[in-house]
Amino acid sequence: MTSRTDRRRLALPLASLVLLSAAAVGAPWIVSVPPNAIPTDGIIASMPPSLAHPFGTDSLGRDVLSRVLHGARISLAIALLSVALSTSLGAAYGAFAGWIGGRVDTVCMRLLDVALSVPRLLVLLVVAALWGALPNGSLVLLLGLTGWYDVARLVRGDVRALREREFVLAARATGVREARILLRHVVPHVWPTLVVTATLAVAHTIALEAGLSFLGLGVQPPQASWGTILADGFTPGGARWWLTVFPGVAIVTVVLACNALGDALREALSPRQVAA
Amino acid sequence: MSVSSGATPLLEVRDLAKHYPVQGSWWRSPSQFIRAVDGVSFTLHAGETLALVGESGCGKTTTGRAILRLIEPTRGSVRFDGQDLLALDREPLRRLRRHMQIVFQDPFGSLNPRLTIGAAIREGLLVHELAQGAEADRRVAQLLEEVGLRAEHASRYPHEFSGGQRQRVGIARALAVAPKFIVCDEPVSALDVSVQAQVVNLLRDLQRDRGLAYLFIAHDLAVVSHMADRVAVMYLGRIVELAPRAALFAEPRMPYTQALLSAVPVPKPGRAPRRIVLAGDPPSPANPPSGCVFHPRCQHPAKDARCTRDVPVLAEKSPGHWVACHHVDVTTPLPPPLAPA
Amino acid sequence: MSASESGASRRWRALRRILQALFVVWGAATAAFILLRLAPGDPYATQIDELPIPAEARAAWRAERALDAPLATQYVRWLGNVARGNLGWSTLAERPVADVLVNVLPRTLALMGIALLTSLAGGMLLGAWQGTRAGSTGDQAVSATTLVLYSLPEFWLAMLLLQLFAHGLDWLPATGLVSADYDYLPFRAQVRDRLAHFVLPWLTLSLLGVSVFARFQRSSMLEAWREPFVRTARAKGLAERGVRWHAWRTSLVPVLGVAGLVFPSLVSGAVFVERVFAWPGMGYTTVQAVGARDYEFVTAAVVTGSAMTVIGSLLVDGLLRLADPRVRA
Amino acid sequence: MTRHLLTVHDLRVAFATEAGPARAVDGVSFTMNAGETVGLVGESGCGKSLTALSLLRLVPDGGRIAPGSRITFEEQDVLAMPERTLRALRGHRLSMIFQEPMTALNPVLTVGDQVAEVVRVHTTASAGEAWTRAVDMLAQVGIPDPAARARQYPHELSGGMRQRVMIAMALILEPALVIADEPTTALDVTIQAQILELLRDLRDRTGMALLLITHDLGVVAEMASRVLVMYAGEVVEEAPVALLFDAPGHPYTEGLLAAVPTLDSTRERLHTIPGTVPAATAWPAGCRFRDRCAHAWERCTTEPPALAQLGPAHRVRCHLVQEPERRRA
Repeated sequence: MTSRTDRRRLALPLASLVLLSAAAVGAPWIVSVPPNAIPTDGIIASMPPSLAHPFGTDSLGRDVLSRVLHGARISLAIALLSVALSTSLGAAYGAFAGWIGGRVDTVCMRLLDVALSVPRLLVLLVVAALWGALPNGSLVLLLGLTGWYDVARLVRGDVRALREREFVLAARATGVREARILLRHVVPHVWPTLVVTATLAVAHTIALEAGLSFLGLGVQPPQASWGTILADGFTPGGARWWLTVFPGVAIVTVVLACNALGDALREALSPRQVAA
Repeated sequence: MSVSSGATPLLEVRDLAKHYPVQGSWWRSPSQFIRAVDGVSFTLHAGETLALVGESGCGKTTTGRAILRLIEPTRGSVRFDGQDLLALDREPLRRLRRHMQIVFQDPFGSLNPRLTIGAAIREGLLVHELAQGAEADRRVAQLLEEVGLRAEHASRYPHEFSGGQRQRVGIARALAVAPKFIVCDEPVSALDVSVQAQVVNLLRDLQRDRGLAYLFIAHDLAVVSHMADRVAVMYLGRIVELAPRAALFAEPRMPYTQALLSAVPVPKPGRAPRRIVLAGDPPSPANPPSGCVFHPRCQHPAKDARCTRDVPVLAEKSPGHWVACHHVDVTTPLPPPLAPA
Repeated sequence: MSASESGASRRWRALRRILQALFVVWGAATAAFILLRLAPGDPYATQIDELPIPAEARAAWRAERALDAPLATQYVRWLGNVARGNLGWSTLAERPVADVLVNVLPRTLALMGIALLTSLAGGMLLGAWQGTRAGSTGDQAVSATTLVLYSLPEFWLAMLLLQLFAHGLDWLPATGLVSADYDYLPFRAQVRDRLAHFVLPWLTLSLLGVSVFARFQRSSMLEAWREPFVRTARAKGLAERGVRWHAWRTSLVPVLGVAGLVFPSLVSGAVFVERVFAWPGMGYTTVQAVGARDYEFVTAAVVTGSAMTVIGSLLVDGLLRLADPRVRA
Repeated sequence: MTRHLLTVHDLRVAFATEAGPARAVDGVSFTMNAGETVGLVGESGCGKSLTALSLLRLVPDGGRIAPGSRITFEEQDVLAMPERTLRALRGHRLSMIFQEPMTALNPVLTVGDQVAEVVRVHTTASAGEAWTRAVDMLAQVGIPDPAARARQYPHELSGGMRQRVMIAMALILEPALVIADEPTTALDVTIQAQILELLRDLRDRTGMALLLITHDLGVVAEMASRVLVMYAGEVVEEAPVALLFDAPGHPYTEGLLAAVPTLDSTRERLHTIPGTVPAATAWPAGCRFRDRCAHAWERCTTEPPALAQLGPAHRVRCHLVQEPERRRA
């Protein structure tokens, strides 16, 4: 089903994601220093990379490599869970509106217009302002609840188009029950959209969560996350490049890999490849 | 097949209509309708083929789908095998579907690209609990062979087949539930001539062997002349002429039918008929002309104010030959001489 | 088909579009109100409850703001205030929210507007160039670059540019709207100073925007390039330039469609970028307000942000109408 | 010796596919005289459209015209001429009408602009003059109220009107040769009748030569004076139209004619040609029709037949020409 070039384009991003996830999962075994350990004998200050601390230390003397790896666990977990939530929500909403059609669909879409017009970051800022520091669980919930609009729109479009396809009519004419038509003839054609948008959404959510944490509104210190490390390194003076570069590169690697993977999946799963 | 036999017809369509709203929105009821189908009536007997012909947009496809309730009709009645289809609830309708099937025009769109053709054909058997497991496999193999494919094709996907083969799969899918009646919606229009002939012959053979009734929707009059027992000509959502095949092709009465028949290019050089070339395009079904829908393009010499005012009813002008025209009794030779003003 | 009829239906369509936009803004405002009331406790608690004043004074304060009225009454009142432009009191600035907005909003609008124009222009040129030579080395290099740019978080790109151009090369000022000595500068130097401070925020947003539009323009051009009318253009004897123009003109339609959807991300981009460069626009002020628990300002920011998005997509709709005769009435 | 308007000699076009090279057009040769109407018939995939596109060097991406192919039009070598000369030819001396007027016209430009564009590319006419000529031409192809219609977009016209626009575009500079690729396939039969009448009328008025590509034998019978039948990338028969229909020489032509349903036939069953067209990547050795042919014998599997003279103007690619006794009843 996938050609050789497709597979090649999938391989690199997939490999980097697998590698990074492995590093995240294996963090406690890869680095011996705990992420929040403040040196008892050393210097409580931010130091550039050295043999002992390959990524340097932050302003409290904590090991940046350890914090980046442990931060990966949190960043990835939050992104994956919230995307799982938003994708399911969006798919359900979109499929419902698209399959029912008519006025229900129109009302659903108007509501979606409203939701889409409120910049997501502003909603997150309001919630942060009102509720203050959010535990990670609530952060997942919040990111999930504000991230499903695009999926809903795309799935609804797909489902509406599929509803008119002749093989769906043929199934209905045969006397197949609606639930079975949805499951067997519609869902398999929506999958590629879901997989692609979910992959791209992971990229977006990683960046968004890092941004929120950077603003001090996401993952709360002392917990390590890529955004909080970046915030620590961000001073008006502008020194301490290691606090900007290492977590930043980690974020960009994941986001880039997800985006590249999404692009490659879109090509590989496009109906042209299946039908022709 | 006798046209006016006294037996109860298998299918009886009365005043069927489908109007689509235009310019509607969710707080305002639509003010204008596209009259895709606007009062269509006919009957179809078991084992008979009625062809529904007309040009694109005349409502023939909508008629076919509305009869099967793949599109909900706006009004009218459809009696199938003694039951009123439009009054049926979802579940009884679903169960009844095994007796009436459809074959689509587009052999690419009518098969789910992600299902093997075996699975597509089995689906009908499974949902109507006609066969399961090995028995279903056997039936699928049998059906594939009946439509001229091979049993081992069952495990292949639609894209592995040519257009003609896919159309055979579509026919096998429809046959799986052993229906009495099939709507053939332009089943050969997308096919090349040599393949088209194969599928036309297949449909005829199946009708003979299984006693099927066809509603054969087509725009190609030549194909229709090979398939149909009776022919209904549609224009702008209405049947304007309905007659036994021979009568319709030999002696078309309605001016539109005459023009339609004369427009078909004949593959015999130097023997082209004297052609009636209609002016302009068919009007929009959102805004059909008053009176006879054909009057703006009509070439009939006796065309008069009545044509623009009164809707002509489809009336039986000679046994079995129904025409919707005010002036059909004024016999006109083909083509009509244009009277000097 | 008559001209007057289509004119009337066109006007009706435009009116309907504007009504829809109003509905959307109303929806956003309602959502903001609900969020504000959903918050744990009384959002005004910190403002008033910790003040060493008598309980009656507190009650009077609340009554004055109708905070003791039923929720529905509060909602109607609040909506009325919003409609009249009374967006509340900013505790951070100690001024009406509307006053603060009048100051900071134009800056952000200018930043977003100019960045959007550069993004569109740059992205369209780049993408159109790529679309006609898909698969070439040049196309692959540009695609790789735009993919990387597209994957950079706004704040991180801003930090890199800050580090490079301000701290490293010292070409441009690092932060703020103007330099400290702005008031003492001659007029031309003032203009130059303002522009110098504008460059980095603009550059950050534009680089990201170019990558977004280049990617869409490329695929849209690629699609148009395969359309039969491109072959017709060649068959007419057009030179490649003319053929490319045909394809580009058609490829604009989907790209403009996308432009209508980027406003929310443009808003969040502005928030991050203003924060990094401490450039006191709407975004920077909102972040400050969040830190200071300035509820009414943050709520107003949501309503304003939504209104900006809605107005932006209305404008894009207008452009789309110009570009695509098929969506015209 | 008369000078031909068009000479095609040993035209070969191949596509690279995953299954190897597809020899879609494989050694096509024919000539056309000024003012002549030639029909090129065959079923889908036989290479007839590709042959037509090759005449204008418009072979789609991935396809290549093989060296050794020669196309001479008005005594110029089309395949060897520089782009500039070729462009001057396209749409001016040699033009094309495409099948699907909806996609072959640019959806975002007015039809008047698209017709006028031809004039502006090939002549020194001003924009105003070109527009006037375009409107005039639209009137000539039977478009009512052409001045108003010229300002409309393709989607506002019916299929028949769109095809008239295509014809206006192709004929406005009175080319010596017009290639019409399935010009009526997308149209209803009554509209087809209008378009065929228009083409006949314009041909008689301007004296242009017409290469009519179609799968509809009825259309060929009505329009052409000479017919080329293609099968599997080759011309298998060439004959004056009356002769072809009365006494087809190739079993494929014979089968095709028998398979066409007609209005007056009373046959129960249609004649069919068994099997399907082989894939262009794997043409059978010997005669490409042999697997579907009722007359085939050993020679047909080993030796590819040449296009042999059967009568004065009748050429057939079949071994039966030499061994007519092999023909089965």
